[in-house]
Amino acid sequence: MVARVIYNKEVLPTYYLLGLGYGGRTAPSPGQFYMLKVNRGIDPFLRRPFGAYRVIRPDNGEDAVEILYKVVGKGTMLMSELCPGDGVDLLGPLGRGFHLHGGRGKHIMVAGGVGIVPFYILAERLICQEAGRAVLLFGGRGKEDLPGLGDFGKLGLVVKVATDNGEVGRRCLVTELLADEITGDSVVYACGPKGMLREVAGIAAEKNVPCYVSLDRVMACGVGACLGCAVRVALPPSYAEHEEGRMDVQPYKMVCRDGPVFDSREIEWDKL
Amino acid sequence: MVARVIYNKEVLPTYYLLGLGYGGRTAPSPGQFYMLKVNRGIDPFLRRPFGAYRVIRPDNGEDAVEILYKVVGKGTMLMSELCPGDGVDLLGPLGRGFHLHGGRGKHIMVAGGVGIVPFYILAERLICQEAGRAVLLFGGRGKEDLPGLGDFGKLGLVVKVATDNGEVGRRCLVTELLADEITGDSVVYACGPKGMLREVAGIAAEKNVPCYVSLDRVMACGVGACLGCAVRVALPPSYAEHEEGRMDVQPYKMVCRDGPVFDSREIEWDKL
Amino acid sequence: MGQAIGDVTVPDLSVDIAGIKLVNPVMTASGTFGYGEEFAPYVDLNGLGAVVVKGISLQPKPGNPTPRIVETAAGMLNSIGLQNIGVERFVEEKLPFLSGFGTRVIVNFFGDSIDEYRELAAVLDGADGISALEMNISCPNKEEGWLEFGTRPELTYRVVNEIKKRLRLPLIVKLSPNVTDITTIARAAEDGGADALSLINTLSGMAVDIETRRARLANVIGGLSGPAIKPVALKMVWQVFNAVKLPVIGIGGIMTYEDALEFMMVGASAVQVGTANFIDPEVSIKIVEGMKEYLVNKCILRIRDLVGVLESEYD
Amino acid sequence: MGQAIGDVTVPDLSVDIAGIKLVNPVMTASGTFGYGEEFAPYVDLNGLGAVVVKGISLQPKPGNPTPRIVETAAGMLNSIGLQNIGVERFVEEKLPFLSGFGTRVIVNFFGDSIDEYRELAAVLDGADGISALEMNISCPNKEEGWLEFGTRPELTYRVVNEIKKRLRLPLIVKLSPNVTDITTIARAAEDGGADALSLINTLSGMAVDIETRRARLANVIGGLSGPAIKPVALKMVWQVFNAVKLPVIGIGGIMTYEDALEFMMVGASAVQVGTANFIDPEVSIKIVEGMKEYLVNKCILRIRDLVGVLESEYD
Ligand SMILES: Cc1cc2nc3c(=O)[nH]c(=O)nc-3n(C[C@H](O)[C@H](O)[C@H](O)COP(=O)(O)OP(=O)(O)OC[C@H]3O[C@@H](n4cnc5c(N)ncnc54)[C@H](O)[C@@H]3O)c2cc1C
Ligand SMILES: Cc1cc2nc3c(=O)[nH]c(=O)nc-3n(C[C@H](O)[C@H](O)[C@H](O)COP(=O)(O)OP(=O)(O)OC[C@H]3O[C@@H](n4cnc5c(N)ncnc54)[C@H](O)[C@@H]3O)c2cc1C
Ligand SMILES: Cc1cc2nc3c(=O)[nH]c(=O)nc-3n(C[C@H](O)[C@H](O)[C@H](O)COP(=O)(O)O)c2cc1C
Ligand SMILES: Cc1cc2nc3c(=O)[nH]c(=O)nc-3n(C[C@H](O)[C@H](O)[C@H](O)COP(=O)(O)O)c2cc1C
Ligand code: FES
Ligand code: FES
Repeated sequence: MVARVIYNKEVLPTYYLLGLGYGGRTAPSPGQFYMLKVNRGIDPFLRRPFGAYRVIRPDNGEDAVEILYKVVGKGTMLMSELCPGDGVDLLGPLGRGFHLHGGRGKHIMVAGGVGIVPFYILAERLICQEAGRAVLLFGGRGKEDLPGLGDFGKLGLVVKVATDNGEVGRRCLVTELLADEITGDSVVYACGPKGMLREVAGIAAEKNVPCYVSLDRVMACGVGACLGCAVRVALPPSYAEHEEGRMDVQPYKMVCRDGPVFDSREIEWDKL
Repeated sequence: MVARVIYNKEVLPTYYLLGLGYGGRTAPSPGQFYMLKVNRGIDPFLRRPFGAYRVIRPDNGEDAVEILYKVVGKGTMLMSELCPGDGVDLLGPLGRGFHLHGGRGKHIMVAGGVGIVPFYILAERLICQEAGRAVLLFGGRGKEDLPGLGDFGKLGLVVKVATDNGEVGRRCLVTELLADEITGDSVVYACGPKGMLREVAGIAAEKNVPCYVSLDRVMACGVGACLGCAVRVALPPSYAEHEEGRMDVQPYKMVCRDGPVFDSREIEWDKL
Repeated sequence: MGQAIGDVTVPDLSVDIAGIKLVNPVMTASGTFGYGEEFAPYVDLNGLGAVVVKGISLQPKPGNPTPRIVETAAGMLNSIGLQNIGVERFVEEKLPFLSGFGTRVIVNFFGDSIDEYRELAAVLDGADGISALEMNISCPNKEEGWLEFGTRPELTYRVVNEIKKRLRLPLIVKLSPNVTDITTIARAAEDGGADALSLINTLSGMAVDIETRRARLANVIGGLSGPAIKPVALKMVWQVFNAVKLPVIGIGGIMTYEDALEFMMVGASAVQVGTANFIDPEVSIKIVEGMKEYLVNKCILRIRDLVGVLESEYD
Repeated sequence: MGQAIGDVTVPDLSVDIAGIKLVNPVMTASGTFGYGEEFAPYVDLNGLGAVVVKGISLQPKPGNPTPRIVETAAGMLNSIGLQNIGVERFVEEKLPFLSGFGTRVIVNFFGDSIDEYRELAAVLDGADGISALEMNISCPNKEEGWLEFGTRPELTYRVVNEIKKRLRLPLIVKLSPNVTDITTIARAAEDGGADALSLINTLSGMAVDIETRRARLANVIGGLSGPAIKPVALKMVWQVFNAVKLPVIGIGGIMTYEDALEFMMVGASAVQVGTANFIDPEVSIKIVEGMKEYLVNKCILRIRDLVGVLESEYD
């Protein structure tokens, strides 16, 4: 499934926005991702996973599914060199995204850096479903680490920013914003670095509110076949005696197929 | 030694002319070549050998060494996508080119397709040294298989063309042109497909005139270190008894270092 | 298929392996195609010669700690640790889906003792919808100090012989490349009664993260697959083809129909496509198409006429 | 070098191998750097830890028929056939040039019988300007039905022992990766008296041209080198490091300083850069520079402190 590049622009240093011809594809649900093969040939060898950032339907021009990405290595470096008209092989949308808790209380999205990606579509859905209050907490090192920030302003949700250097928003960690923001009727959605997710999960657990995290693992197939992207899950205590004897309950789930979004209580955070 | 691409243009279908920033490099002698690394990364893995076609010194603008190439596989396909400003890693000029027989008789250059490459610089030298009459015999499948033909007209030497389909010049093999052209005071220089070279060598041997051929082998190092580009040479009869006992005379020469140009009598044509 | 004999525009891609007929010689390799269902949305399973499922054991296996995969130059390392749902759930939950297609189902299986292999083979032998078994012998044998069954001819002979003598289904034995001389293992499997051999399994390898100073795989050592290993695989298939009478299935780094034909020319009667499925789910179908075109262009009537045609003398 | 002790801006890159000191741990691998002179116009040989020359035999060898090399995915196959000018001309014509540099000269050598190894080693032992010998045991032994010396522990032990007991120069034994268990060979070489081990030599492989239906190498089988084999090499270096007390030299697919450090972390005291020289003649110097920078950035004083630091437990 080859998609054409419509645009590929640097939105911040090392952050790019790639528009791919949408052409009547299945719409991605919030948190779903694509496996992209950005290069011909075998260097790099594997596909790379990228979340669906937005689907744009301009009045004129071609519909685009947008990939918002950060250049971190060989594959993303090659991606940054894609030009309009180039082909990109796209598999997806894949995986299970965020479960929408309709109506209930306060919806808090916690994003770290490029972890912002799944929240545009999620925010759209939350707003469209009038699902209570929606808040985005967005953390980064500085103002150049907050890709897409401008896009969220237009959506009309509450956006609070934390930066390490205080350039934008509060000078603190995004988890500190969460600690202030969280209420007993909150639902938390998080995407970002492992350390941040663990912290977020801890805060949510303390308040005993639902928390969904999107995990990042190296992937090969993206469809649950290779069993490479495993994460260790905490078996619910009820299973422990009854089922483990049968060795039948799998202690691993696949990020690509069972996730990338998981209930934070499911994850064995120490083994991540 | 990274050279900048100044231009890279399709001169005929599948034939390209690549101008690389010359920057005070050693001038290539006729028949010498460069090892080019056209891609970053490891696909394709090895450098590729390409002859020096011309060195252009425009009145204004940057000096360029020109590579004239045909797209035949992965490496040359990637080359064809190079844009002005891109870097190309260049090793060379390498190897031993054509030995110039000053003054003597008729100099016949026989080129097949992209085998034209070494003859531009050779023709320049021959003309500049007023080394007798210089003739270029150029063969190809049709008019789209005669890259650089126009360039030679300007040099003011005799050019005769043979094509398989008769579109340009005579409808015959270039070796038939040679059979007509060759005289007892000729020196023959040839570059092209293996079959053509063998034929040319035979015609020259019949007339008992010197003949130099430029050979094409897959190369890895280009500098005589890997011993990969070996060709079997015919040991001169005088060596046979005296030296072979010592196993000291090497039956292989390296195209990259001892060639790519060889005296045609040196080559074991059956083993090529 | 039922093509007119001699019609070069409809070449015959079918091959026989271990007494079963495949519509074409292209199968998906074990562990790279799940239980078929994972790829079913992206590939027409009916277009495949066979699907070889992820290795099955008697009991479910949780698999290795993570990380389990890492990319390498022209390949990848995996240490999945043979995670699988166990034979019981496989037969109940996965087999019915796969049997619904026109493609052959080959079940890859393994154990850590001869008893386990035997018990497992018996269960699979009784199940419906399986065309053949593929026995993975790149597994440590707990009865022999955890030596791998596939690295000693005696062990290979014994395990193959014990399983084969009770088996109804054809038995393919899958060889490990991590040996000094693969022909001795191949002959041991042949003597033990194998109906066909498949090779190669992954090469042992590792990778290090110099920032953390740790192996990139939690299990430290993993199996290398992909184009990087193709030259090694080809050489071993050629050696084994010349050493045994059994049909050979070629595996290792196949990405294109050209790769597949290289394997067939050195002696493989069929091939398996592994890691390439991750790069392009439709790769196996494209390989079948490419083969067909190649045969048409060369006016070759039957793909099996290409098996082992390598001219081994150089002029 | 003579750096101030404890000055982190001038890290100590020197290493000891087999009793000789190298200014840095980066050597060029045998067969990929000729006799040094071929690359001298492009590289400052003084910047290298050592140059390991193309394998030398007692008599000159013509080498294999052509074609001899073919590109593969992330690597290449070669069947040069150990072409070389013989020890006599080597000592007369090549050694004086190389000895003119500040770098160590290590001479790779091979034979097809213990006698030939012995005679050759004696000649080299008497020559000036050689720092150590590297013994290639991936060679068929005509006295033992052409089995390779490096594939049987008994043969390895015997040939190493016979050579070592008469040798003045340090002896590095270079191991073949085409074996079931490289640690048994490594231990045999250690028992035989080797001063160091280097690994890996090339993996056996082949490639086919489907148009001509011939092997792409005239010799059919060749040796695979380059990044493709790095995972296999790393794993074997790690295994051998854990099995013997000798210093180990890591070889296989090294293209960058990161690759080199991976080898050092799994236990290599030094490394050799092979095929990468063909891609970039200056690669070894760049690797030395990269190592230096890495040490400075991490405030590590001595490169040898990184040898074998792999944390083998995963949290
Ligand atoms: C479900 C999912 C969704 C993602 N969505 C996005 C997104 O929308 N935007 C974005 O910029 N990034 C996203 N990522 C991360 C992205 O996949 C990696 O940054 C990318 O694969 C790196 O490729 P590279 O070749 O540039 O880096 P490499 O050269 O391969 O490695 C550079 C660094 O990236 C890490 N990395 C490499 N491959 C992967 C991989 N497959 N998965 C995770 N980390 C990897 C390496 O460990 C290394 O630290 C997502 C990852 C997952 C699992
Ligand atoms: C001394 C010398 C000078 C040359 N000069 C020129 C030139 O000026 N212009 C030009 O167009 N070509 C020239 N060639 C040939 C050129 O090197 C090959 O066409 C090129 O390497 C093919 O690379 P590829 O990746 O596109 O093809 P590949 O995909 O590697 O292979 C395609 C075809 O090219 C052949 N081939 C691959 N590598 C080489 C190689 N290293 N040498 C020879 N053949 C190869 C293969 O056998 C195959 O048939 C020269 C070759 C030599 C040895
Ligand atoms: C992720 C992964 C899992 C694998 N699991 C199995 C397995 O369960 N049983 C088995 O016999 N081989 C297994 N293999 C090996 C493949 O079937 C195949 O032999 C090997 O990958 C070489 O082929 P390739 O290079 O085409 O991938 C696995 C390979 C990979 C990459
Ligand atoms: C063209 C070529 C020639 C080689 N010749 C020799 C040799 O004469 N003796 C030897 O011990 N190893 C030889 N080798 C093996 C290399 O020294 C090295 O062990 C191997 O290539 C793996 O390293 P690399 O991947 O960095 O190339 C040769 C390798 C190549 C590519
Ligand atoms: S990436 Fe293959 S199972 Fe998830
Ligand atoms: S290409 Fe290495 S010797 Fe000629």
